Amino acid sequence: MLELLWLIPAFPLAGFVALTLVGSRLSRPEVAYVGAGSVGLSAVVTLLVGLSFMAAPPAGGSFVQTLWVWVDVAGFRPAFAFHLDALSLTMIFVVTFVGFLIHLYSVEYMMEEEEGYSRFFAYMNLFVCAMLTLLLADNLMLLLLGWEGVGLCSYLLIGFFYKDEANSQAASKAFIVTRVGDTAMLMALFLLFAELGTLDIQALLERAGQQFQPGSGMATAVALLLLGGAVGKSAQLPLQTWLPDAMAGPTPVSALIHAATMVTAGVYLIARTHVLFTLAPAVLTLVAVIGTLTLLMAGFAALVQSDIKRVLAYSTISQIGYMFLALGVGAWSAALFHFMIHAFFKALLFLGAGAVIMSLHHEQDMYRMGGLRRQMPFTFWCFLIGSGALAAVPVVTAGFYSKDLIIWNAYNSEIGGVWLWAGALAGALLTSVYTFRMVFLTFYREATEWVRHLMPIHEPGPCVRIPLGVLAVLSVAAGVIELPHTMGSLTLFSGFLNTALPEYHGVHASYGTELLFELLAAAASLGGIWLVWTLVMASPGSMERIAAQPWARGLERLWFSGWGFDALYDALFVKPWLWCAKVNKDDFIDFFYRAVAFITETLHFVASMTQTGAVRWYATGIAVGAVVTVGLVIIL
Amino acid sequence: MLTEALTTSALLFVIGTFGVLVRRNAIIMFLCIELQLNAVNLALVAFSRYVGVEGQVFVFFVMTVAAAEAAVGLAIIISIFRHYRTVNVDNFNLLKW
Amino acid sequence: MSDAYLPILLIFGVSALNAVFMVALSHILNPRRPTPQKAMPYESGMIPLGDTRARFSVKFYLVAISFIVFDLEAVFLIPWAVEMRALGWSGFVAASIFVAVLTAGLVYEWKKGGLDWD
Amino acid sequence: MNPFSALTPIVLLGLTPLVLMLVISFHRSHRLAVVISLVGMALPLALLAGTATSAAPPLAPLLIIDGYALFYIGLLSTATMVVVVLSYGFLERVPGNREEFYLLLTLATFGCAVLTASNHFISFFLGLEILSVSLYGLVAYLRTTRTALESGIKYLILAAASAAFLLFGMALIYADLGTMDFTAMTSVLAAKTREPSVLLLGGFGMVIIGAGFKLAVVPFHMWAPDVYQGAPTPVTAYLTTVSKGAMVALLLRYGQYGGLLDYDSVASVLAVIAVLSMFLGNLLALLQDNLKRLLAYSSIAHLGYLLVAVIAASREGSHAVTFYLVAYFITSLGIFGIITALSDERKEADEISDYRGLFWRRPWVSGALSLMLFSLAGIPLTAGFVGKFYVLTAGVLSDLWALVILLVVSSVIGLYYYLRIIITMYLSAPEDPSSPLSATRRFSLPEGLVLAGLTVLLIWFGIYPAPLLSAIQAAVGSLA
Repeated sequence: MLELLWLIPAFPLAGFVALTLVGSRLSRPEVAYVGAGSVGLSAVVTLLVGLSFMAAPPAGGSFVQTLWVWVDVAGFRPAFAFHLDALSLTMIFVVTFVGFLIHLYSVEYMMEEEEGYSRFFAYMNLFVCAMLTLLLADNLMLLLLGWEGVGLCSYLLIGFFYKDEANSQAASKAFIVTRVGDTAMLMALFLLFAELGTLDIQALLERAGQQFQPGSGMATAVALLLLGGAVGKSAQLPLQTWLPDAMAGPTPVSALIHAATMVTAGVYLIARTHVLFTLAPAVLTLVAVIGTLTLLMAGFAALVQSDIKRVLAYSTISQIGYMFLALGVGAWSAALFHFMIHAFFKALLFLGAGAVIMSLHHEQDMYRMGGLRRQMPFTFWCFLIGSGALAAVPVVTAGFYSKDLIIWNAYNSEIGGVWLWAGALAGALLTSVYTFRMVFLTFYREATEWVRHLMPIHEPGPCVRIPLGVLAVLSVAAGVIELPHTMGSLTLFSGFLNTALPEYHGVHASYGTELLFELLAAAASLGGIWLVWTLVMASPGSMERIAAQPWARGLERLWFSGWGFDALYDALFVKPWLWCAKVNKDDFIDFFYRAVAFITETLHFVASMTQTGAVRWYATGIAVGAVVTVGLVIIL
Repeated sequence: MLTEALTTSALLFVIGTFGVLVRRNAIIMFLCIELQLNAVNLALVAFSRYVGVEGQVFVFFVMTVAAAEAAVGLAIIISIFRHYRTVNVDNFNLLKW
Repeated sequence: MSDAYLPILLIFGVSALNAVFMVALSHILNPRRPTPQKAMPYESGMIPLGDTRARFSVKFYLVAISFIVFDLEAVFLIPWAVEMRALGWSGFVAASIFVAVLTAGLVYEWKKGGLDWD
Repeated sequence: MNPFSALTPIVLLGLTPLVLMLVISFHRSHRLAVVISLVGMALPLALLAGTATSAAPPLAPLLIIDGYALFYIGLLSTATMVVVVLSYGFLERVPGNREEFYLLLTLATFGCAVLTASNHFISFFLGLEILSVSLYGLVAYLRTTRTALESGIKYLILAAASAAFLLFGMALIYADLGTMDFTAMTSVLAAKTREPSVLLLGGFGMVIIGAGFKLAVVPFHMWAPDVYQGAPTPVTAYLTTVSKGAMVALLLRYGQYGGLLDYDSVASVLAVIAVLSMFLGNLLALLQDNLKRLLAYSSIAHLGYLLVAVIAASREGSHAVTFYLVAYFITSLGIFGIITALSDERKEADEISDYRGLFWRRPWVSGALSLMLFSLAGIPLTAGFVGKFYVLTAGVLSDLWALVILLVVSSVIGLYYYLRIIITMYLSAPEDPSSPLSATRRFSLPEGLVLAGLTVLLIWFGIYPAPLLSAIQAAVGSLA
């Protein structure tokens, strides 16, 4: 069964090729069958492969399938090879299943668009293929191919409605900002190949363990550069600014790429190269700090957004911050657990938001929504479940188990401590506040004028409802595969992942403390919901009163703009850069390049003079060349 | 004797080469190329006296090839003359640069 | 080389030099005042009509081309003919193939009309 | 085993023009001529599979049919088949007799096959001249077009003159070594201990001239742009690929047997030629506006790259040369194929300006063309990249650092003009609707299939070069 592994990325690739080749000639249902079907097949194969992997785990906990070697020269031997272990299996499981559900959803969602139906599915299929390549890659070369591939697809899909210039600009912004991280990662690759002489990930990690001293400069440099790549792709501080703007893409894209899968590539990268990070403890701590700061920063920013998708975007940044925090404190499996649960509920939330947006004729402003609970009960319940999971409502949602694990580990780990724990807990409070602010604004309250104008509002069709339902069930039920000590201590998930990632060892573990901390986390979640209830529902207008305060207005503006990072970067990088470019328009370096161009062109014209078109001139050329050649051969 | 033969044939070859370079008439240029080939023939026949029969056999083939080349060359030159009314190669320079 | 032939070589040389000397001397010494009439080719006192170079039909070239190709046949056939007995049947087969290939060319030329004068 | 059965592929290739000639005499039909030439090229190809494993001993002193020769014969006759398919569409739109074109084409390929299998100066010269003489006819085939005639006479005079140089070189080497047989040369050279004589070196120099002319490397390159531009486009494709490929195959074999590359002075001269070709070729192409001319210049540069691997000459070098050649075949045939297929009765699509905005009218064609240009420029994931990569590796393994660095530098110049063409295709289409190239000509099915096949191969060998490489390794292995 494991030999079927190559089929998993092959199906979406075939879908992409088919759609680009003949997509324009297919009818929409045909496109839908090809587009969603290819990912569905790949999900089925993942299931088969996953079952046989778990039934009979291969020796060493990993299965390598080498398709072919690209070139084989002087030790440089990049292969098209896939590496399946518990880590990549978890990831591809999420990508194919959530990916399939989102494709299914798009079948209906994209039907409204006048054009680009097959283009959309072609890009989406290509994305899934690239993402799977990234996850399954056995060497960094192939991983880079997937990494750049998902970046490209993200760019194409953010700018999908390219006729609006703002969308194109958002796409460019995403591409350029992540490129900063990609450059760092590329440098890491060069450095690793130069130092260790291989790009094969497993061999590389092994050699790194032997050659690098823990805490040495080289290990720190490599880990820092890799972190740079991860931070860019996963929209963490300081490269988080692109993600909110990326919401310009169609909602399924936001769900698939900018919530569930691509943005977690950074998490995957760090987990995949965890040996390098353990060799650089300082960087690992930095990962935790970045995670904590990001989750707080994004949490505050989400509080004041009015666009429903931007709230979700900031919450994504914040939740990935949790994953980074978990990675930073060495709780590898906790990070992956949160990744999986997050993929379920965040996809659910985006799809739910998409359903709302769709029925409100592309209205994304929450202040213009309201009272949708009665109009769209199914969507409401699904959205509510997703929000519960996001806000980590205790016991009943999966989000509680995954997030609580991280919060507890932030305190309990050797690297962690009170500060990280406090940050994570504060983040949890913020999460439930902004989440339920969103729920109350959208679904409760009186229906706004705009909503009344559009009544009666219909529930979406089956292609949208099935993914919502499935994801809602998962958001509730998936938590039970990993239960804390206080609740029965079930470690199915971490036990599985520990075949690929190092086991987590807590330090302070005492039953009482853990219980206390869990209660605190639960209190933060529920307290947040209560707070919003009092502010939004119990006494309408109180929010406006707070917002009217001068200090609050300043804060709101700061948070609304995502802590002003855009303005900061604009002032710090873009403007000085443009200024330098303007000042240096005629500088020496330009002179150099222009001189090169000038000389080359001059040489071209001089050389062209020899092509006179006269036979006798050519014959003379040959004769002179003959004399010189023979002369040189004899003399030299 | 080998040196003399080589010198003669080299001289003939150089004369032929110069002919190709300085003459303008395509047919004469072609004749000069034939002269080059025949200079080599002379050398080959002379060498084969010392080192074996291969040289002489080669000469047969060279002669044949020269004839074929002359036939095709002449045909092309005729076509050119029909079209341009001249065989002066300096007039053919539509294609350049 | 025998010394006996030296006088003959000398005679050849002297007569050649003599001829060149006389032609060159008259060429150097004579006065040159060309007029169009004088520059005209001499055709027994008649005013020349048309180009001196007679144009002949391009068909001659075609015949010449055919001739060049086919007369080379002999170059390969004569060595075979001389050593026919030594070469035996394999030589005969080789020569036959050679002639057959040339015949194919001849057939082509015939059908194409290359042998027709008109 | 009958020793003649190994000769079957070459005999069949030789029979093809003969059969064509007889058929044309009695029944003229364009389609029939195409079919006969395709069959004539495909039959030996089918037989190659049977003979490839039998390491045939030299049957006649003139030819040696080893795996190496068979590989190249297969490559060259496949390329000829592509040219035949392209020629059909091309000749359909020109006046006059069409059938003789295929006669000359198959005859030229027969010459190439003799070249690749030759083990003797006689077969070397005969193969080369069969090729050249057929090419004179092909280049000047459109005998009512001035440019075709002009390029015909240029090619005729210059090729004949340089063949004379080659012949003189052969005579000199013969005088020194006393043999014309490649295999015998190896033993004579091995027995030699003293310094090489002037005769031998002079001979080598002149052989380089003859080969250099066919390969169009500096300073024997000047004919190439004029002839490329004036010749019918399928013939240009043939000149770029098959004619050069056969010469490279021979050069490798002669280099191996004849000791050409064992002398430092020869290697230095070849290095100078390689560097000059890379730079001059790329410089000349830089601002060229005629696509066919530009490709001639680019071909000069590419042969310069190829010479680097020839100089490296180690086993690695021969692999690199052959792989590079295959990649170059695919790419060049593809580009010239697209030029041919886009041209119509009114206009040949050979100006870069004709391609302005092509993407918006023919996205598929311009996509394929972009891929091919990427391959020429050596962008990763195309066959051209892998080829260039192997050439560079061969250079590095032989410590030819200066050459390798110069190769990379000149490739950068090359990138400029390839990108220039690509950008032109993606510009907005010219406003003038009566622009000469409407590019509305639909590709015929065979044309489309061939071009699609070439594009697929281009990507396939760029991503998965291993099978081709192992085939090459097996073939070149038999050369030693």
